[in-house]
Amino acid sequence: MTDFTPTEMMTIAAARALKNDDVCFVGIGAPSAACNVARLTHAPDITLIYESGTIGTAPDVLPLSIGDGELCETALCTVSVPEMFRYWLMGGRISIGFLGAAQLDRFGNINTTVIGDYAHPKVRLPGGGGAPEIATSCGEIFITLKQATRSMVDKIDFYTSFGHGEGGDHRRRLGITTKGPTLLITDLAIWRPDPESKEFTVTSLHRGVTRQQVQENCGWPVRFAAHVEETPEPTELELATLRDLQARTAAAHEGRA
Amino acid sequence: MTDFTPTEMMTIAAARALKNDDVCFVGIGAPSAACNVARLTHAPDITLIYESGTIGTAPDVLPLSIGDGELCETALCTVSVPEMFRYWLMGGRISIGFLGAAQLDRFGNINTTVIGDYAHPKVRLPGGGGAPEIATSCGEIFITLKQATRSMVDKIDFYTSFGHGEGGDHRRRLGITTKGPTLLITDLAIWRPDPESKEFTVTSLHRGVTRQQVQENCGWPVRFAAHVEETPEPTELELATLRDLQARTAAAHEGRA
Amino acid sequence: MAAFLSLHDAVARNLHDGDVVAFEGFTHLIPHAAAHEAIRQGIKELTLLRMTPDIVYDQMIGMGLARKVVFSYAGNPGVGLLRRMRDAIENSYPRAIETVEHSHSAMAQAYEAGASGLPCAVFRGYKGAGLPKVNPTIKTVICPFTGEELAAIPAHRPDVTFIHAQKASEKGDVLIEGIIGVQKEAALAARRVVVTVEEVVPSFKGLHPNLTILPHWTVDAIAVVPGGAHPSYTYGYYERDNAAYLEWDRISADREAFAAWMTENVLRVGPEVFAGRVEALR
Amino acid sequence: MAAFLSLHDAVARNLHDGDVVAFEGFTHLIPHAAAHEAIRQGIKELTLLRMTPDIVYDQMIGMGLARKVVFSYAGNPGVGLLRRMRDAIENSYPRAIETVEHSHSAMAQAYEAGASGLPCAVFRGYKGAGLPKVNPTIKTVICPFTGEELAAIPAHRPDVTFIHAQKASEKGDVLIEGIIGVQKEAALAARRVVVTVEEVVPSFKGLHPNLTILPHWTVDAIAVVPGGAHPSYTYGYYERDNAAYLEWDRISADREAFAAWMTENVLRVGPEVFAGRVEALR
Repeated sequence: MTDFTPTEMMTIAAARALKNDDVCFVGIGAPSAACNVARLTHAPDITLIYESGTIGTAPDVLPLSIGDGELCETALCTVSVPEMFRYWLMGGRISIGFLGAAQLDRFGNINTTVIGDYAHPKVRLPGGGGAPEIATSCGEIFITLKQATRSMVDKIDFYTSFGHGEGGDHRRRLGITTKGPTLLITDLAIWRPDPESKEFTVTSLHRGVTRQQVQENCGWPVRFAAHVEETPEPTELELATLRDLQARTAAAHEGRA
Repeated sequence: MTDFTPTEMMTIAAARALKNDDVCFVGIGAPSAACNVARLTHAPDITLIYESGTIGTAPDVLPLSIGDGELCETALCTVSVPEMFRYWLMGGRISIGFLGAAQLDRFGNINTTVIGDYAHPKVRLPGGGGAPEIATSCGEIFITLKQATRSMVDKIDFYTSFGHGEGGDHRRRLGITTKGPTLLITDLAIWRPDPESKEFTVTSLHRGVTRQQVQENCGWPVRFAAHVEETPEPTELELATLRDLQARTAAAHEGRA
Repeated sequence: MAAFLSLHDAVARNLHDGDVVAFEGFTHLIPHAAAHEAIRQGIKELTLLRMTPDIVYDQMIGMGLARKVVFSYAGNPGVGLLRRMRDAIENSYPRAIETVEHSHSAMAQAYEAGASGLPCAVFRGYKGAGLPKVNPTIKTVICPFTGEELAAIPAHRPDVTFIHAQKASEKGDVLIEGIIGVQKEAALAARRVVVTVEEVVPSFKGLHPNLTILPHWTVDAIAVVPGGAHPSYTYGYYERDNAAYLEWDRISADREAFAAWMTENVLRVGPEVFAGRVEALR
Repeated sequence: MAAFLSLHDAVARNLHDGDVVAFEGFTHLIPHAAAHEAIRQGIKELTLLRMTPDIVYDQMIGMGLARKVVFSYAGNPGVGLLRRMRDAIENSYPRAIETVEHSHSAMAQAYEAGASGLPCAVFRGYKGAGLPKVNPTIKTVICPFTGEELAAIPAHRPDVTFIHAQKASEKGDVLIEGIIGVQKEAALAARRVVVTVEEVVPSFKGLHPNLTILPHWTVDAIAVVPGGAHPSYTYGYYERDNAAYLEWDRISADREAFAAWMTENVLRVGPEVFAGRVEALR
């Protein structure tokens, strides 16, 4: 088995979590790579939707933006953005929403808005885009993130999107009927929320990763499941598919188109 | 000048009221004939919209329904019915709305819903369709009606669509910002609302029609303008255009397509 | 996921006594074949949603399938009244029906709200109109910014929506073209969706990207029924049978003539007859 | 009615100091040429509406045209941050700007409500999110049927909306294809509409009936600017210049580099340069 990077492991582990009949609201970056690896391996019929309005898209190259031309050219159809958010997201048609994070807390609450105070931010980040409603309208939420104490924090500076809030039944108390974050995949481990507290708990470590590494790269005291598994290594097919995809993508984006 | 029927006069007088830059929400029957005669004579650029979603349609034959295929085939574009009512009607894009009536009162309030009590009607009529919002969303409303004491009544049995209510500034008091009924064209005369009371007042009699005839075929005491004109007769072109249109239409609808 | 079924099975598996059901199609693409199948199967106590009940509901009401009708224009478009529906409302024949009446704008927006997963539609409407006085489901909300009173009605959420469309792909995606009406919204608002189509094509590759398509995962059952919209029409396939609409005025005017017509043209036949009915209209 | 004008005149006649303006296009069809013309004309004190401010507003903000920005995602799509906008927010350079921040869903629905002539958009959103705490224009209404608390925000009603489209007909009708975004809504919500197009064709006869078209009577001015979306793209004409988006990250990182780039590539040139910029992308 050839070697692989932690980021490749993260992307492939995320791809594995997707099912053939999922309808997936895809973000840019790792989510986009994971969704397309899934489509090119075990989930050929997965429906990928980008918030630009492209439904059932199958890009040969990963888009740089969520609105690249190839998304439309390969989609079953392309709808207006108001329709995308009204009929498809708010309408409850999406089974899986993928989110990344600048800051994440143990309950899956995400900040991509500001570092520091909102009115006088230390760093003004891009903001939520579709995330506030993706987080509450999709059947469940998968989060991918490279671990760092800077990004996995005890308290996020801004609630860009709501995960499990303070944990427990906080979603239900707000009248939110969807599951919220059910999976966190980092470059080191796979995490799932505790059934009761909803705090993310490590359920699987990637090959060669120690509990100490996970803790050193997380800003809160990490909880580990009673039985922690080892994440199966990427297969030849998974790795080849991801690397081919990324090679095609790099070639396409660096040259002028 | 060849002779003409009162209904032909009514349709042609209605056609004359339409301008080349009007955007007209068209109903079936006399309004549809009038709008298309206008388009085929003095208003070639008029935009005709049917509530089926066809925008800028130019049928060669009058549709039997508001959704006949030719409306779509000759339209600039065809939108969904929710879009038609949201962006185009509610959005205030329509300058003229054409309405017919089963019952009409002197203030342009219309009933096409029931004769008798709503819960236990003597006659259950089709109802409003688009009329309730056409009457309040279009810039102004034109009404065409064949006069009869049965249809031009002192009090309508049901307010299917709102005209000037009890008259005066009743529309403004309800927060309605559009003009409402500004023209009533019957087979006998042309009526316009009094500037103050908003009661329909005869401003022009069709050729050979007497004031007595107008009164005998109206269920309320008719008011006549200080100066009542005679409606100019249909021109050769107007009459020929209308009759050709109706001949083509009859041929198309009687045979199976 | 879309299953390709016979019309009999598509209806039997998805439409049940007491359901709230929409057979939509705005003049164009009215799913008559599916309605006839429902009549043959004798489904009862239905709540029928449809902007224009049209001949399709005149027949279902006349055959006693409906307990309630939610509508906005109960006419035979361009012809006149719906005589079976009138008979039910005016004389409770063959049974009394409850009616909930809206405007077209309200009905269209109630489907749109249903498709959007919202509990209600909020819009500017009904000002000065009589319907709010006789329809208790018409309420108001106040705009928190301008203080304007806006109309609000419950979103439509049918148990099942039936539509007719031009094409399905082999995967079960559905294409609707021409006067698209409220079908996309009526389908996305429903718990179950049944579509009759003129034909099945291998795929929709190469079509314009912005057409009206229902992905296969939004559709429950597809039945191929050429001519299945007759006497309504299918843009690109056959024209509206306007003569049949005119003729319906006569048939529906008499209870016995209606019963005889339904027996001969609905109860004693199957969906295969529709192809023949549109032959002269292609 | 649509007037065919030079881009200079289309902007000069329709965009004024202090206007609320939307330059829309969701990644696709971003009207860069029109924005550059506004920069050359030195229009001031603008309130800029746009879901994704993107490079187009990074440039306008960096050149000091904006007093306020209403937005939902202030990133360089797929690349990173908008450094000129950040500099304005974090350091008030070149001037302080007011920001009003929404979610994509809210922004899209605010345009949709504006196109529908409504005072506000009502939707299910912002549950548990932080934005309602920092954006006082996010309020709530209660569904009169279920009691659910729904989000409400004011409808967008720009003084003027700028969009780029593939084609205009000689009458001035405008066709938008591919990723259509919110352009139809942004245009119909606005008091004035200015469209740059790749080309003018005699008419739209023979097109599919259900395409996204703005009739000529909804458009105020049309300017023909081939390549006018660059570095965004025009479906069917040229591809997105992803390299330029990557390069912008470097240019915009430095105030002097930005100023020099704008002088050379915007202030000292005219709309005719856009055709050349997309040559290699066709």
